[in-house]
Amino acid sequence: MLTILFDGIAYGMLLFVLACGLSITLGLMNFVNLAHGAFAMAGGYVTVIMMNRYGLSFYWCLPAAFLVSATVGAILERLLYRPLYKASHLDQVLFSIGIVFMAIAGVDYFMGGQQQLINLPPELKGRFDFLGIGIGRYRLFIIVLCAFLVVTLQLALTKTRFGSQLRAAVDDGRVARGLGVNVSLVFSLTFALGSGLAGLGGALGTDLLGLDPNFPLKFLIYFMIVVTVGGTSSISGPFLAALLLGIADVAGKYYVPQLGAFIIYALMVLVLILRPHGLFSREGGR
Amino acid sequence: MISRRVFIAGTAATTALAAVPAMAADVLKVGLILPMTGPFASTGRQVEAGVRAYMALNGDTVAGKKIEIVLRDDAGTADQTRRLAQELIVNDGAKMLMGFGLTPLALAVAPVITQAKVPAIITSATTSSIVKQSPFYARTSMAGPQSAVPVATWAVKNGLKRVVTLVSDYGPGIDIEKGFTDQFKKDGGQIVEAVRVPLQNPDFAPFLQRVRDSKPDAIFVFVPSGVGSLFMKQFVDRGLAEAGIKLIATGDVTDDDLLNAIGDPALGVITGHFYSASHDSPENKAFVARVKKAANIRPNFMSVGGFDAMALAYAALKKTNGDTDGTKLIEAMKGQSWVSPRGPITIDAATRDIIQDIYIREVKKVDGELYNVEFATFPKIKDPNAQ
Amino acid sequence: MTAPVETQKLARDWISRSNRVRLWEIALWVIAVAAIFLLPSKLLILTEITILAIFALSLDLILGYAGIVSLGHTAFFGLGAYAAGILARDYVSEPVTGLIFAGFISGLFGFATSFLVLRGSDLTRLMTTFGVAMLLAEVANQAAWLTGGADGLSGIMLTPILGLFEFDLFGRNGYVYALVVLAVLTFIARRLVHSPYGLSLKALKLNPRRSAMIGISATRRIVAIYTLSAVYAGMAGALLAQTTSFVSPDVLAFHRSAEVLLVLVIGGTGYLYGGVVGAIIFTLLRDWLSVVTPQYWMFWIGLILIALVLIGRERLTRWPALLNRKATTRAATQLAEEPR
Amino acid sequence: MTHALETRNLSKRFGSLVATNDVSLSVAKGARHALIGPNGAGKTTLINLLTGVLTPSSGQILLEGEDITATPAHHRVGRGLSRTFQINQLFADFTPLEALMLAIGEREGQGSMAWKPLSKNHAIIDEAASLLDRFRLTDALSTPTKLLPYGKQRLLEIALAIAARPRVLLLDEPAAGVPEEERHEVLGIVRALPADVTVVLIEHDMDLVFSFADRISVLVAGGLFKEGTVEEISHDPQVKAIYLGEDA
Repeated sequence: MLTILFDGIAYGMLLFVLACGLSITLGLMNFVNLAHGAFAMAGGYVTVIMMNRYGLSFYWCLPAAFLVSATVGAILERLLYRPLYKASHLDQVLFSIGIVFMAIAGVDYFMGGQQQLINLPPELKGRFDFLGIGIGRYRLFIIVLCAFLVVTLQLALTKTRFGSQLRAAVDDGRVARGLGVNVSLVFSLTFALGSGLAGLGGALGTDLLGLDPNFPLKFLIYFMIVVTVGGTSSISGPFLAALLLGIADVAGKYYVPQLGAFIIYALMVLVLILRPHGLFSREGGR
Repeated sequence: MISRRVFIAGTAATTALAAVPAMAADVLKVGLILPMTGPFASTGRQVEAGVRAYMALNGDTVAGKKIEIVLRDDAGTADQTRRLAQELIVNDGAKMLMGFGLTPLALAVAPVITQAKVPAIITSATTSSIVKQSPFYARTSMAGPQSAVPVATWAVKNGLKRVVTLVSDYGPGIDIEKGFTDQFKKDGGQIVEAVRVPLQNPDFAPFLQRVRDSKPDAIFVFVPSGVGSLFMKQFVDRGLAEAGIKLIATGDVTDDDLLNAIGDPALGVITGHFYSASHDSPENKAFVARVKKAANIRPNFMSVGGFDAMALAYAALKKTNGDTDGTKLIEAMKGQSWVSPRGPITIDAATRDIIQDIYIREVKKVDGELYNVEFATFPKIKDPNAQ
Repeated sequence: MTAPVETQKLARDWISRSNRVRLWEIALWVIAVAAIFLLPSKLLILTEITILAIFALSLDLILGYAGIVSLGHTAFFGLGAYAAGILARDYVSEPVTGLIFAGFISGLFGFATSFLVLRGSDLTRLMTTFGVAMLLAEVANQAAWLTGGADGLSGIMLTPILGLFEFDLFGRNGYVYALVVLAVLTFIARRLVHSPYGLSLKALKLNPRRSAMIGISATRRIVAIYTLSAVYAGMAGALLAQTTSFVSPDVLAFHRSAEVLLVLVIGGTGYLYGGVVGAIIFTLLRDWLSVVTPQYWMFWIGLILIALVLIGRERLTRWPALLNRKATTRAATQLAEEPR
Repeated sequence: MTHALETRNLSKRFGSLVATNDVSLSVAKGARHALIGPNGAGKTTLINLLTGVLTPSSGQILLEGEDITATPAHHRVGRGLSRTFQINQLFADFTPLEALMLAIGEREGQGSMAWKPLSKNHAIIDEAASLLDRFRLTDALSTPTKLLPYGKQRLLEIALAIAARPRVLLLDEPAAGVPEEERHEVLGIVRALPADVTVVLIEHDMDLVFSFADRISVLVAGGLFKEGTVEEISHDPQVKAIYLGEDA
């Protein structure tokens, strides 16, 4: 029972790291980026290549995944995304689906279509019992790492100058611009940060979620749930949504395996009907 | 999964134009429909390699007919499979069809071949009910829970009395769950719990936790091969082996194609299946060598399905003496027996389904590579669901 | 207050001209019919195009005319396919009955879910439609006793259409059947969009604020068109189920929703034939690409999508406007920004 | 006597910001009533409350004596309340003819007729034609709105409001942004509105206000500051100080 809770938290944390970038781009730039999963996939494949081809340590792969995805994100933002901030949502959807298609086919071309497997370092394998709770070492690692990330993010958003600029830009871009904030730079950095986090999530998730070229689509629904349920106006909203989703998903599979995914979708539609702006968003949010 | 439904209708156009004069008596076209792209692309590659290997080893001419393979990709989408089958028959004049990577793909084609009276050989899909859908179906892969039944018998004999089953929730999975459960109970075993997981499921953790909490002697698993490797990892990670729970499975989990990628965690896993690349016979050695050379992959059970489909096609043509009439061909296929790379097999004259030996294997390291090493044989297993 | 007769005449003329059947429309139908005789070996792929065109037409009704973005339109397509399939398997095997039944069931579902797209932003609409489609896919997967689950619905045996025309192996009757359905549905849609109701839909899309200020009640109009769109999509699904006598769970998969969106966008929204044009271009393009780069055609489709968006959909899909005399002026220059 | 339009203690708050503060306003039937005030005085917010674009935080709105506070925007149109927008709210792709046919059709309750082609609707076409003539839009009949010069767009904006045959018409700065050479056309139309239509005018152009209105209300900081005849307001020193002086 507590083991399930533990697993659910680990899963939820992972989902949060994967999805929070999406939530930021959506809230900040009002951009529906369905290609978010492609950045996560990039991180995953960076890990696979580094570990399996060059035999590098898993721990080095994580920052590398972050950096590569962030760089790719920053470049794409400058070149392709920027002209579309003002475009209609339909255009954004089409555009990001296009990116997803290209990413899938491209990865398929270079890496092949099969499941990618990595071997975690031995100290992260296996599990131990703690007060009767079975704790997977790798899951514990994920929880600790993600918790650290969440705290850092929260602090960065509330305490740093960049954070306050970001929040100002989210609240009202025009006003922020008027106050001398370089909104365009904030956008770029944020997009890169979001993509990087997704890449990190992808790297962390390779072992847990599996990795193949269809990754961006397979997990799109989960990302979108996190964002729509959590709202886009804060970090804590998506975080709670991700945790809830993770726990609900794991518990659902444990207790009613037959209904599996059904519960998740039904919950999402229900939330959207009752609270179109997300479960945790402030009243009258975007 | 997205629309990777590649269908090579453009090729269809060119070949269709060329086909009209080429319908000369000495060429016989065999339509091969496989998922060459999409999540099931590895199935397609394996089957194709098997088919090509047979032709490379046995020549491309039989009973005065030059065999020409027309390969089409359905990307695993049923309406594409159906359309391609119809086009192959109508436009290309194919006299035989082969392939069908998944159950729905095979089911979608049944009405077409019945209407057109063209025999079709199933190289991959395993659900029991498929061959009943059309009198023109024959099968060289596996019939329903064939591979699971001997595992049940073996398990009880080796003291694994309390077992949890975990299968993917789709046709073959349900077939296998039933086949295993029936036999296992008959032999005096007890099914503690039966878990079905969604076909495309990323996270086995909760299911495995559920298994762990019910403390069985062993867990019996059937999941498709790609997912199987992911399953293996999580099985080890969750410490089920340490908790004294043995893993027994059908051969899909320790697919020859992926076994080395799974790595050492797979060592010692006991599976039952109809084919192992390490099967010790001259037929198999030639087959494995040929596929490795031509396609640079280790052949797996899909590949041998393709190989034997060609073998069956050749045998039927020999028997009809080159007559390509569909009804005669399917008649000729009934009751055929030969020694395949997997061992001796027979096409059941009554059901047109395959009768074959099932081997119990253990994953071992041979010359630095992992192999399913066969150590027990259950001869002449029929589809238990067909009886 | 009476206007001078000239203005009246001018207005009447202009309205009937904008409503007139155009030459390229006629040409399109002539070609479609001629294909039965000219391309006997391509009838199966033509049937596929026709079905895709109906599906895209149904999306055009809500996207092109009412401005509702949907990422889950395949919910209705799949529902229609299953409805027709199950009816044919268990009860009535006559296709036209199945077609109408499927339209009815899908329409019912469309009516019920239309209330979900009334409120909220584009994003909420995208997510609710997406969610509804996923939910339905999950139901189809779980309810194996009814739908065949992941194995698909098989054992559909159809009797001849109206008891007269049997589905032949060459797909000829299947194509004619699909084409007739497309023609009827296009006719109805055409009539609709040139009615006061159609005008009010376009108004709602162009400017919902002003629409409210001339007294248009958005709710009813949107519910009605969404329901009709669902009926259309359901019929397209039914056609697929009937011409292939099989329903795979794939009919509810996300890629179908994305695909139909893509088809419509390629063909252009808001003039009814976008679906037909898009279906032809898309299918041929996909065929061609899959020959050139068998495994990786998706890459090029993605590239085309991106190019389409970056260059501007409107600019690329304005060709039908150029065919209309009405809009040649529009294409000339874009003086004013959209007043929003 | 019932007023054409009346508000009772109408207030609208956005968070801590009070955009409309306890406004009680009466407009007599057939009146030419102007609403003036400095920028940010809440004039447009008041119009939005009256027409149902916004929901008031408190207070009542009465149209010809009937409470319409909770009536949805599109139903208020049916009851005879129509408006123009400060920034054009037009249908970019429609021609003026289509836009007017739409408005007339909706007024006649034909908007949900899905089977009768527009071209068969001669009564509506003819009425639209006469409106086009009246608003000097005949030449622009078949030009998509977004290609029309701004002055023409402004005329169409007013024509659309008139097409609903309102008994009360709210004009939100009808001449705003219209180039000088097209201005007289717009003003001419406004002055020529039928006498039985009650008109509430928001305007910065004092010449227009003084020549057009018979009563003037001055809004300051969301509240009603002063109300009176043209004579009274134009000579009120406070109004001059607050508003006219600032604007001059």
